[in-house]
Amino acid sequence: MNTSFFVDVVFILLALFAVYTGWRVFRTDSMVRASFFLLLSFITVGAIMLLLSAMYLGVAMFFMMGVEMMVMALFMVMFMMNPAGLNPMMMVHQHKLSIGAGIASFVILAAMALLSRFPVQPLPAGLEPVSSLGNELLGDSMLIFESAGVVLLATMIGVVVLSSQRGRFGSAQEGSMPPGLEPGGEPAGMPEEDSGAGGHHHGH
Amino acid sequence: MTLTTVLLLAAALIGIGIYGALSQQSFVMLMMGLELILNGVMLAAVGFWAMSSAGVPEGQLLTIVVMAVMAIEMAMGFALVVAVYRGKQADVTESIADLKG
Amino acid sequence: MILDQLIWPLLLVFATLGGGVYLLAVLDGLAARSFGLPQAQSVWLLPLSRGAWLLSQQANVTEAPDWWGWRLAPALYLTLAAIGLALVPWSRDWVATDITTSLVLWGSVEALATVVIFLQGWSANTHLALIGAYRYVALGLSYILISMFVLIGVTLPAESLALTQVVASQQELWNVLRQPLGLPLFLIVGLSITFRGPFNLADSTDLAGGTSVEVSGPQRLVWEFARSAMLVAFSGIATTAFLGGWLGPWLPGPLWVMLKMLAVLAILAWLGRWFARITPERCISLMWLALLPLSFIDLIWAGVEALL
Amino acid sequence: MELLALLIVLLISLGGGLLLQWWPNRRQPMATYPQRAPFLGGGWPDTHAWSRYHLRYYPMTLLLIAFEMEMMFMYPWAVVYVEQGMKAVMEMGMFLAILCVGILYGWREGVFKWQ
Amino acid sequence: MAVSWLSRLAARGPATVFPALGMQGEEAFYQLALHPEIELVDSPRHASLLLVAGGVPPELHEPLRRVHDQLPAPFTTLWYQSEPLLELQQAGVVRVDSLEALPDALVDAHRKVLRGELGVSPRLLVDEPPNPWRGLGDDGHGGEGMMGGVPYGRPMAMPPTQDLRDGLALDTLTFRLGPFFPLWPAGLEAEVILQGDIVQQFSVQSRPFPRAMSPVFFDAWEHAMSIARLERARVQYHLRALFHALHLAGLPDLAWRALRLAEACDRQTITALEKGFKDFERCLKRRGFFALHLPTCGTLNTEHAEALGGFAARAAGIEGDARRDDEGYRRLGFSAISQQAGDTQSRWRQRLAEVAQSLTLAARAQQNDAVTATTGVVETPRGVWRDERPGDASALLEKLLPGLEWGEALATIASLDVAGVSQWARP
Repeated sequence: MNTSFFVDVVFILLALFAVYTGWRVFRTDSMVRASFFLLLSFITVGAIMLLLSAMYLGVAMFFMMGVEMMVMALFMVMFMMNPAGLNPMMMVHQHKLSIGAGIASFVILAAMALLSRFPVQPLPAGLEPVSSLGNELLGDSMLIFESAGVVLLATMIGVVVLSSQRGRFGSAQEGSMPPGLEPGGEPAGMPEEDSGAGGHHHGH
Repeated sequence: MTLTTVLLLAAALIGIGIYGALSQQSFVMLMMGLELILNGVMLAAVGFWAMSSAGVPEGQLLTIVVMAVMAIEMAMGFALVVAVYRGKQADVTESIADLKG
Repeated sequence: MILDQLIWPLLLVFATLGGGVYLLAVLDGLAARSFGLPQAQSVWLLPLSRGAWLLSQQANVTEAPDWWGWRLAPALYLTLAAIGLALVPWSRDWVATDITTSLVLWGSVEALATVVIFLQGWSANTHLALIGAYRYVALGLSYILISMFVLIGVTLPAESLALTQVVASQQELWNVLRQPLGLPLFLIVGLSITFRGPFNLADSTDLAGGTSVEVSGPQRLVWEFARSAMLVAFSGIATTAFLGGWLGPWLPGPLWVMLKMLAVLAILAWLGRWFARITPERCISLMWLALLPLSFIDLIWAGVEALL
Repeated sequence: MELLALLIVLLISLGGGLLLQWWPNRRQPMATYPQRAPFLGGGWPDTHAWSRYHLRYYPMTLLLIAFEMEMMFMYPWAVVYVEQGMKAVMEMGMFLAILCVGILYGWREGVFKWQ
Repeated sequence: MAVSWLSRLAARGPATVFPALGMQGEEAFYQLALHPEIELVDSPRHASLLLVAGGVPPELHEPLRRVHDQLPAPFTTLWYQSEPLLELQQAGVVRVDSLEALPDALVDAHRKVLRGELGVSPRLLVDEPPNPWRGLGDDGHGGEGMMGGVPYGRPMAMPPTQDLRDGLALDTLTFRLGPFFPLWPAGLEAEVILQGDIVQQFSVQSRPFPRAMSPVFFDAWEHAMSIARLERARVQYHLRALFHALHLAGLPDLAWRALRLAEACDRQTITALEKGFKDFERCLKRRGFFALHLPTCGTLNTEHAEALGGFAARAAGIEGDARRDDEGYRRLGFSAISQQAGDTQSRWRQRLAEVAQSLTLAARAQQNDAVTATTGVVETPRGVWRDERPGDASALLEKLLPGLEWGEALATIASLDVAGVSQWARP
């Protein structure tokens, strides 16, 4: 009885924190903070998953989101004007509509959660979440597993094609020439063969 | 901690996510909204798995798939941002000129 | 029961955290002496006087820092280190946090450490600190894959993600011999996560201290302490994953763990002083093009070995 | 119980870290503006350091996200590896093949360089 | 009392010194770097003492005040062969003029500062933000709109109009670095524009202080001089330069060894020096100074290499060496060595090779007491001194550094000697 009360208290605190951080994401000026608020929201949800005894998924949430939000913050810094929110700003459109849509969807989903009756089938006692997941991945859901691998490979190639400058602005070798001293000027300070970039990726 | 409370939390996260995804002008912030929606979806999936399905492995699988979708969405989204920025030197879904006018 | 499951392991965790950091500082001083650097006073006193000095110094702030990040980053780094150390099993029964996925949780600690170190440099809002922060992220996002592959190699024979099982699976032969590539690769991860020696991209000398260039006083003390604590935690995980954890004759389990941790720390202190700092670009190339393929080989080796 | 221990560790170390930073300095006045200025060896900056910073390794980070996702599948796989035997070995082959292709392709495109 | 106990413990540690080097201050710097009880730090935030070593010209007083004010309390300032700032002269300044007394004075000052026995340096600059911001702008924090105004006292970085390597135009960071930046030549002040961590523009604002050479070179210019002594001085010069590069590389113990060898140049036997240097060089290579740390960029083109002369030119394949024309050297079998690449790595290879060569020459010269034959020309470590001493070459950094990553740029600066040769010899 004590344990379950304790779990409830922790759950409520975590839930409030998850909602608060999730809400702060769109209310903070600093884009980097926004990504880290989102990370906090993910981490608390991961902690709730741990409470729900999804040991692997909860922890996986930490490391997946740690990396993803780090990358998110990097891209925020790269591409958002005023990334640190030194000046407050609100970059929103159709604001009222969005608030309405958000509240409406919450109400509908909450009503569904409150009104419908779900079967109560707790986890069986001896269940090992990780190995059951592993067996599923190598058993019935092999196809999902395989296709996920292929899709991820496609993603890798896709991101490289889209994000590296090769093809659009000449080869990577050319791209790593130093910038000119003036717009369109000659690359500065380096001889023709660009020894600045050559030989860096080997020689270990 | 019951299934209902977990689902309520998931609903709240999805609601905030929908608000963010609809209201934000910047593409990167829009993606944050999407991520928050998926966050709620994952939580709901785990909630069902833990409390209402006697631990069928598909519940966990669903969560992982959602996570994969999220990762792919992010990677491709950022790659697109880079590509678009190269072309236009701006990342905002509506152009900056519209904002001033 | 609560004594065995909670009190003793927790006491051990915090005692190791404090003692380990002090011993690491001493080991580092000894390493410096073995490299010929003169030490003004005894290496045993130096860490203490340094700590006392930092405690009595004024803590600096920058013009417009990210206040939350500025205050929280050192403490969060320390927290991550403590969580990492809490995962280490001291003996079959004494484990502070014996969850079934403790190995993955350590992976998360590594991932979040990158975030926290970035935050430390970012929050200062000064030039040199920012460069250090961004540089470190390049490293932090690279070493994490190597660490994961190496640790997955360890789980194969254990058939579990729990560190206790990993130790149990080394009853016959320690993983350091069974998977010879594993420990060397993992040690590199250890140097990276605490940005020591060749991988000191965050607080490097060419940035006049990088992410901690503007930090002084107690805040710097916490940061340095956390940095050492993270290495102590790392040595605990390395001991568990590769050196058979509590296994060993004659002595009680916790003592074995500590001795092995000390050995790992000594190696790391020495390694950190041996190599010159690598340039960031070479670092990424090294990680992705040399060490990552090596960790693939380690995994294949572990897989073949586990099935035989 | 395990999670309780984790929570205790988290709270104590976070609290301890913050306390250690706050306590010795609680009576210190705020540093002066010249002291707070960025250290540039006597030089001074024109602007805040926060800006749209040109990261030179951004394609690598995107590659990493895809890699990371593969790892997500690998942990459950590793647990049942011995149990599943040959099937799991095949899987490992596929994984590593995909990752190798990813690395090779990225290397060919210069992803690991300072763009 | 607990606090006094703490400060007494703190006072037992090494003295942490931030050196602000003025003209001819480097002699003190090298002495202190060898002292076990003194720790030279790179950031004033990590120091309890500010050491102003050497004369600071009046136009650099303002930067000096800035550095002075950046040390966290408690701290104090020591002036070595330097005139204290006027406003500090009342505040019980510590002046030290003899090199022998300097280390002890520093250690003593450190202890006293931590025990609270010494007056703490006052702040020199007015406590006000770079631009007033309180209560201004849209939200009372100085900012206007999205990017405008001076939030918290400074404007925001603005997008550049130029670049770029990879088709992305992101913000540039403009700042002035130096003249007391400890990781490059003392006195050098430059306006740096960074894009990411790549140097986009580098313009020298004030030149590095001229460096004092060993009196041996001055003597050799005037009259015949023992070659052995000349070569020993050359070795010492290069080893001292190596100290900075090894410090940058994160190899403090090797840097210390380099300096020890440099100090031993005057007194140790040549054979001992040769052996010590051979060990040292092997260590250098084994520990990744070349393979891990030194970049293969910062290549000098022929024009710059010729202008700079000396080892830098020889590293770029230009075989100019005044020693070839000297009868005394010719008898010792001297022939100039050179490298081809002309980049940072090859410059250090060249310098190490020249050190080894100098030691061999010195050994041979010692046996038959060889002296230089020509006067009016001397090959200093910095280049040929014919009619005038090698002058300042810091302007070439403006051409050399753009396009380099930050660490590469600093390693490149450390591999060059851009400071001119002072008209005064080292004491």
